[in-house]
Amino acid sequence: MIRDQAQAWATEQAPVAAFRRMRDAGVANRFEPATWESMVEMGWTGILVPETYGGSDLGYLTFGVVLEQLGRQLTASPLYASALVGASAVLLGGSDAQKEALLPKVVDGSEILTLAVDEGPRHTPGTMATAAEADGDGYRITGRKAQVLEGMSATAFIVAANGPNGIGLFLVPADASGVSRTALSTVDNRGYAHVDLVDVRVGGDAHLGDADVLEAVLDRARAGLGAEMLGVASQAFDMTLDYLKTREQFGRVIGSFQALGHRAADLYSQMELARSCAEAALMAVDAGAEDTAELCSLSKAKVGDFLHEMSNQLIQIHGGIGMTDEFDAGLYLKRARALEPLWGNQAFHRDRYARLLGF
Amino acid sequence: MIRDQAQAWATEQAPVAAFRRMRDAGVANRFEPATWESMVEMGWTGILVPETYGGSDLGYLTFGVVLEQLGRQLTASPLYASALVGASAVLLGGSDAQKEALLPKVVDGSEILTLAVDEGPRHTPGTMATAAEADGDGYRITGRKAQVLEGMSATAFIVAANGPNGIGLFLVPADASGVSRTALSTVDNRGYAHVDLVDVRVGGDAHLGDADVLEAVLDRARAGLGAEMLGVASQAFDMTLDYLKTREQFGRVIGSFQALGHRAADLYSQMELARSCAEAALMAVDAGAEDTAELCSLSKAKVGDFLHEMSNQLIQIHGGIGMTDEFDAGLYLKRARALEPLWGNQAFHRDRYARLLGF
Amino acid sequence: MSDALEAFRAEARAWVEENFPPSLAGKGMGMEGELDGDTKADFELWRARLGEKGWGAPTWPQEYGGAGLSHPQAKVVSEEISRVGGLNPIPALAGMGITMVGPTLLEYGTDDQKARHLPATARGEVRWCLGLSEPNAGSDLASLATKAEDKGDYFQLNGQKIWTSGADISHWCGALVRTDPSAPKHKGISFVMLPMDQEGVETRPIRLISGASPFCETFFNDARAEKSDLLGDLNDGWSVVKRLLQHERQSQTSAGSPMASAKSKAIQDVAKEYAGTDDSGALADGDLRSRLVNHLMDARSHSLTVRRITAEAKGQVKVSAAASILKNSATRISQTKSELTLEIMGAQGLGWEGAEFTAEEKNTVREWLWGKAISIYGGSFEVQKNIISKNILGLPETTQKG
Amino acid sequence: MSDALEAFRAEARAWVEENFPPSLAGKGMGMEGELDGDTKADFELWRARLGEKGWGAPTWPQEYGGAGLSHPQAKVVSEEISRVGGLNPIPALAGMGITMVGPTLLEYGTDDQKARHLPATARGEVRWCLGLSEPNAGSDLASLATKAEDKGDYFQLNGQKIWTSGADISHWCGALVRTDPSAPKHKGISFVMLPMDQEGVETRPIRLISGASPFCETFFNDARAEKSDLLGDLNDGWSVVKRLLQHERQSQTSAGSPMASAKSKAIQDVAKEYAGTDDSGALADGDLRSRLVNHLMDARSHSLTVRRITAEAKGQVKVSAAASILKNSATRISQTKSELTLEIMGAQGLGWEGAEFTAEEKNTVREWLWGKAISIYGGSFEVQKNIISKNILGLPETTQKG
Repeated sequence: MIRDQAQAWATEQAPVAAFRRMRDAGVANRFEPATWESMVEMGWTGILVPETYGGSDLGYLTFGVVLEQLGRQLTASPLYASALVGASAVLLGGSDAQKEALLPKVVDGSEILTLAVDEGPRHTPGTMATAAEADGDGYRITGRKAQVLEGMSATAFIVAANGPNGIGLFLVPADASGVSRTALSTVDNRGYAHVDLVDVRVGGDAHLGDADVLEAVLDRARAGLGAEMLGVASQAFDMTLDYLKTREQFGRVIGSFQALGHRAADLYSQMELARSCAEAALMAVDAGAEDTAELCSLSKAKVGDFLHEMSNQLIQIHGGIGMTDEFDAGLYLKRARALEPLWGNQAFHRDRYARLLGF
Repeated sequence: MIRDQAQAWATEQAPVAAFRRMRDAGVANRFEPATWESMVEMGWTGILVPETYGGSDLGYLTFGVVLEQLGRQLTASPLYASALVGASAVLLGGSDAQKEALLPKVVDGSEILTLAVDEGPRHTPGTMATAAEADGDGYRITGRKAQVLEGMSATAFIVAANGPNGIGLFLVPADASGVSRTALSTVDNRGYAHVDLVDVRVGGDAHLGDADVLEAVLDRARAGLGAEMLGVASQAFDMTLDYLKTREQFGRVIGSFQALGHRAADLYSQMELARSCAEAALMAVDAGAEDTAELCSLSKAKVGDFLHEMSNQLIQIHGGIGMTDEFDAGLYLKRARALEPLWGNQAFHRDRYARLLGF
Repeated sequence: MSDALEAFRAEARAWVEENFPPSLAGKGMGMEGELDGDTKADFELWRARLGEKGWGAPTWPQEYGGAGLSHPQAKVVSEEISRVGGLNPIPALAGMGITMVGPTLLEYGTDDQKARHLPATARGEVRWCLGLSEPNAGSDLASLATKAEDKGDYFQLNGQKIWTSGADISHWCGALVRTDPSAPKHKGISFVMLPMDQEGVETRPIRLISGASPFCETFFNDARAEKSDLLGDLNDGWSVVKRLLQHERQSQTSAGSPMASAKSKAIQDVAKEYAGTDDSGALADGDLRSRLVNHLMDARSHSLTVRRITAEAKGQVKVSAAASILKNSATRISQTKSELTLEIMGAQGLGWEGAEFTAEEKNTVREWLWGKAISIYGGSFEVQKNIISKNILGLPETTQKG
Repeated sequence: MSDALEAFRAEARAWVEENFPPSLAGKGMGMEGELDGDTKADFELWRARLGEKGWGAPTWPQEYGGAGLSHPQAKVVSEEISRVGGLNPIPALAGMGITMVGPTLLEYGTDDQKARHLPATARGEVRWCLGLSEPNAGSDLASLATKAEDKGDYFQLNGQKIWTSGADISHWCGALVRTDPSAPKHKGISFVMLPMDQEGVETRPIRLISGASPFCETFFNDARAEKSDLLGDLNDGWSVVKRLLQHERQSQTSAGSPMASAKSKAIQDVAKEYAGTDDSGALADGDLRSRLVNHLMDARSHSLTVRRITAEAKGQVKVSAAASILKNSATRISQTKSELTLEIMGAQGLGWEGAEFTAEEKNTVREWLWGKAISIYGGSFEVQKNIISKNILGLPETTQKG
């Protein structure tokens, strides 16, 4: 089973200790090339890709299983940005020729895609300043995209811009003339970059669909991120439970204090409820269900709430040791908070859920 | 001190058992005339009224002390509606002649005033359908006022209506031609009525000020209600603490279970914080402070939150016995919820507080 | 959905369409008393047909009055009945019989006991109550004091039970009694069944804050329970009751309120009606909107969890450990829904009686008060958290069980 | 406000206007290291003037370096310094000296001890750290293992302390040590003071998740503490430390973050800047707005409570019981503020380094991480709740102290 494979690989080959080493070494792209190569070898880059393009077409629920295990170890790589988000855009918005050109390279890791939507600190996919003007048989794109995930290592950006038919997606090679990028140093040490586009010329075949495709891609991105966040939170829960069972104070393990036992029970309940949401969103995407949008917002919001609470409790229950950089708790807290605003925070998705339900 | 007097009188002369008897007997106006007479005798109807009009002019903080003690026993009477809310309207919006005519009667209890503002289930003092058209030297008022406190026993209504200068307040005798009222049976067994006004003619001296006066009266009403609600909640807290100290399970008093001890600590903290808000609002009114509006919204919201939580915990911690009508917990829960929407619930005041702070 | 299940659905649908009296469509629960002439006869007819079909307790074996259906099939049956606006009245008519006593009898009962008790229960003809709690014991069931003395053929019961649901209208009672006073607290307890219609049993309804009296105090004064109605082994009643309570928790995990009618309005629609919307169609009260959507998300995540756990437990007989989570979650959701509905209705949400309040408004108040009981009966929040902490998470037992 | 206090304010204002170097206006805390030439000299001048005036520890007696002011007067002093955009640097320079060690010394110290230690502390010339916690003890202070052996004139200390704030830059340390290993846990503990600049003391900074290292591990290897620096009675150190911690709680009840600069932007203005407003001027993110106003109400109710308790305690020396409430409340408010600010700043609220993030953004992240410590040092939430439950509410002690 892929879960066992992912779990074994992540804990043995890419554990949180590896992430810490990578952080302390200041690796530029914020991931180890060897880690990324292993993932490609194991075929994870092809989980969503149809067999005709060299993938295994196992679907989003399976991808979620892998992302959950990677989330548990904070494993850094462009897997999510490229093989889930990027591949989804090509699958949903690409022509056969585009799929033929891009997907095999996503699978073999030679192409790293990433989605570039937001332009400021908050997620506002409905409005943007970046413009893609018709220019001969292609487009000329100008704008600035903020906090682009794996923005430094990407070989191509899937840029959301105001095109001739309203908002659309456009494929922009990272080495196109007029593209520049600035690496960011963020609290969670993941790879982000601001990307500037000045009069970037792309061909007519760069167009990857319009606003409806963007929304569908975003929902897939949210469902996938929900799985990763569930992994981060589950590991935080396990670390906390373990601590409750082993740490002694006043001559007894602290998990025997009723207040802490009840808190653990609350967190466990939240975790089970969050897991149901995360899995339901992935399954809805796989099934093309009518309520996919609702469930993706539900997943991002409920897993987000749980991760927020769980990461704070991880620190709080561990006390002083949780505050030290030497211990891993801080890494989980930082990652937890960094994932919150990505593709809309809980408030964004509560608002969206209410709108989808008509109030 | 008036606190000791109020406490002694309420616990001995008008305890919650008296409220229960009154409820079970189905007293029409929802209070006992004898209770009301005692309050008049003790001078509580004159707490806000200047000495020239037969009162003691002790201010809102003092009135709050009395209301808190009455809240503790759920003592039913028109004291709050008439001597705090009604008197405030006359004091803030009345001419000398109006004060002369009304205030001595409020003090001696022969006049029972009440404020009639809302027209539907929710508090919306900024918009109303009731109209007061200029008619000769007076006004002609038509409209329906909902859930008017002590609406059946009131001798005069202070009606908010759209007058010639926008929203204004108008004094309408209960026996004026065109006034009719319908008693309501509510969960907390307090006196409420719907009041219908059809072409009610009042004189020019019925005008008691405009929108600014209404807002100021409402803030005084909220500050006073905050004190009463604090009393209801404080009594609920005391009942709960007492139960935690005496009820045994598994061979020990339940207050020794850490989870319940911590909950009591949380509730105590909320109570102390709520008390600060309630007292600050009353003191701000007395001092004519600039931030009176903010503090009155703060009081209604924070005391409201505490009372909501405390009344639920009262039931929850008492377990089965709390669910029986024979025990008093249900009476407190019902009163707690009934006071919530009056003059704006917590959501209303959070919104208002934000607007007052400019966001 | 499998083909076999789809075929079963077609059968079920045909049967329901043929047998459900249309006069009952859209009628909620608790209507029995309010039915008149023809409708009452239709109601009785519908009950009898369901009973005969074995659909009063569809998953029980056919020989004991059930239909031997799988859980997915039983779900299909209830969906098909809902589809025509109907309800299955038998679980309510049987009191604790279908949800708790029956399943426990199936596991612990002798063949004779099953044959004597189950079929009439499955037809909705016998209503059961349970005599578990006693005054001053609270959640601490095992500290019970009701004595059962061995009188040869029968036990003679003396003592008092409290919170016996529907005792005043029940035919039979399952009671936890002390059969060995000298044994430690959890030992020496037995579970007996006895008819309520006898001289030694007296019931007194307890009036609740909602105005209803669904519970009684029940007094045993030399009441008689036959030895042949001892369920499980003598002095092993604690095992029986633990299982019984598991069945109870299982039956309480659905987030709907017990009094919710078949087709109640969505809470967000009620909110729009009372609080209005802004130009974009969003609820005008933004603070309420946030809490409302949070509640709806909680409810959705709960029902997704029920579905997930059901799917994961496919074919397992044992109750999933996660059932303990669902109990607290269902309770919180149901209580939050009531509190939010009250808030939405504002001053109109406080109606007790009279024409000035709509039936929906008055119902909201009663449901709200009634719903406070959910977190009390069947184990408090705290007891459930202790169970999760100890049984699921494996945290050490504290000296504090409360 | 009384006339006398108003007169005092006029005096204070005049003094501040005359003595505060304008070059320091608007400079926040922690700036010391970043000051250059002239400003640094001005900073030193300001410190010296404040120290001379006794305003480093204004409520201490004049003979011990204070100014003998009342609490309301001291508040006026700090208001007047704020008014010109200034800060009083002495409490920070003294480490734990002004807030904790000094007040405790005033109560428990001998005249000689007060005379030797207090004046230099009040001038900001001596920085104090506290050696209380030890590894593996957590909140359970009394289980400490650091030994102090009686060597005639002095105690010889061996053991390890952890979470000693600023130990690497402090001049003196107040340490809790075990002087009688045979006595029960809470007995046999003493409180000694010792200079940090000696061979037997070694410190090792602990790097925190915020990147800062405000705490150390501190090792005593035959460290020396004079007998004349024993504070309180031998083996009665537990009383001393309880009082010390009360002073700590008292100093932590103000809801501001320790790193907040003198004039930070109101959080609602930050929110409007990042999240925008709708046509009515309300914050566009309604969900955030609700939580933000809730936070602001909590903060307001907290500061009103501080004011109320201060007023009620007028003239009382004893710390009010309600101080325990304020600790948790202040912590929660401060942490919520950080979390909300992060949320408001969205992806920009995650900046660690570099020009792509504003100083305010990066500062928010560090403050947020640093602020997680508030609920850990000086007693966790749980410990405070135990105190409230037992000492204030009079609930029986549990066997569970955690």
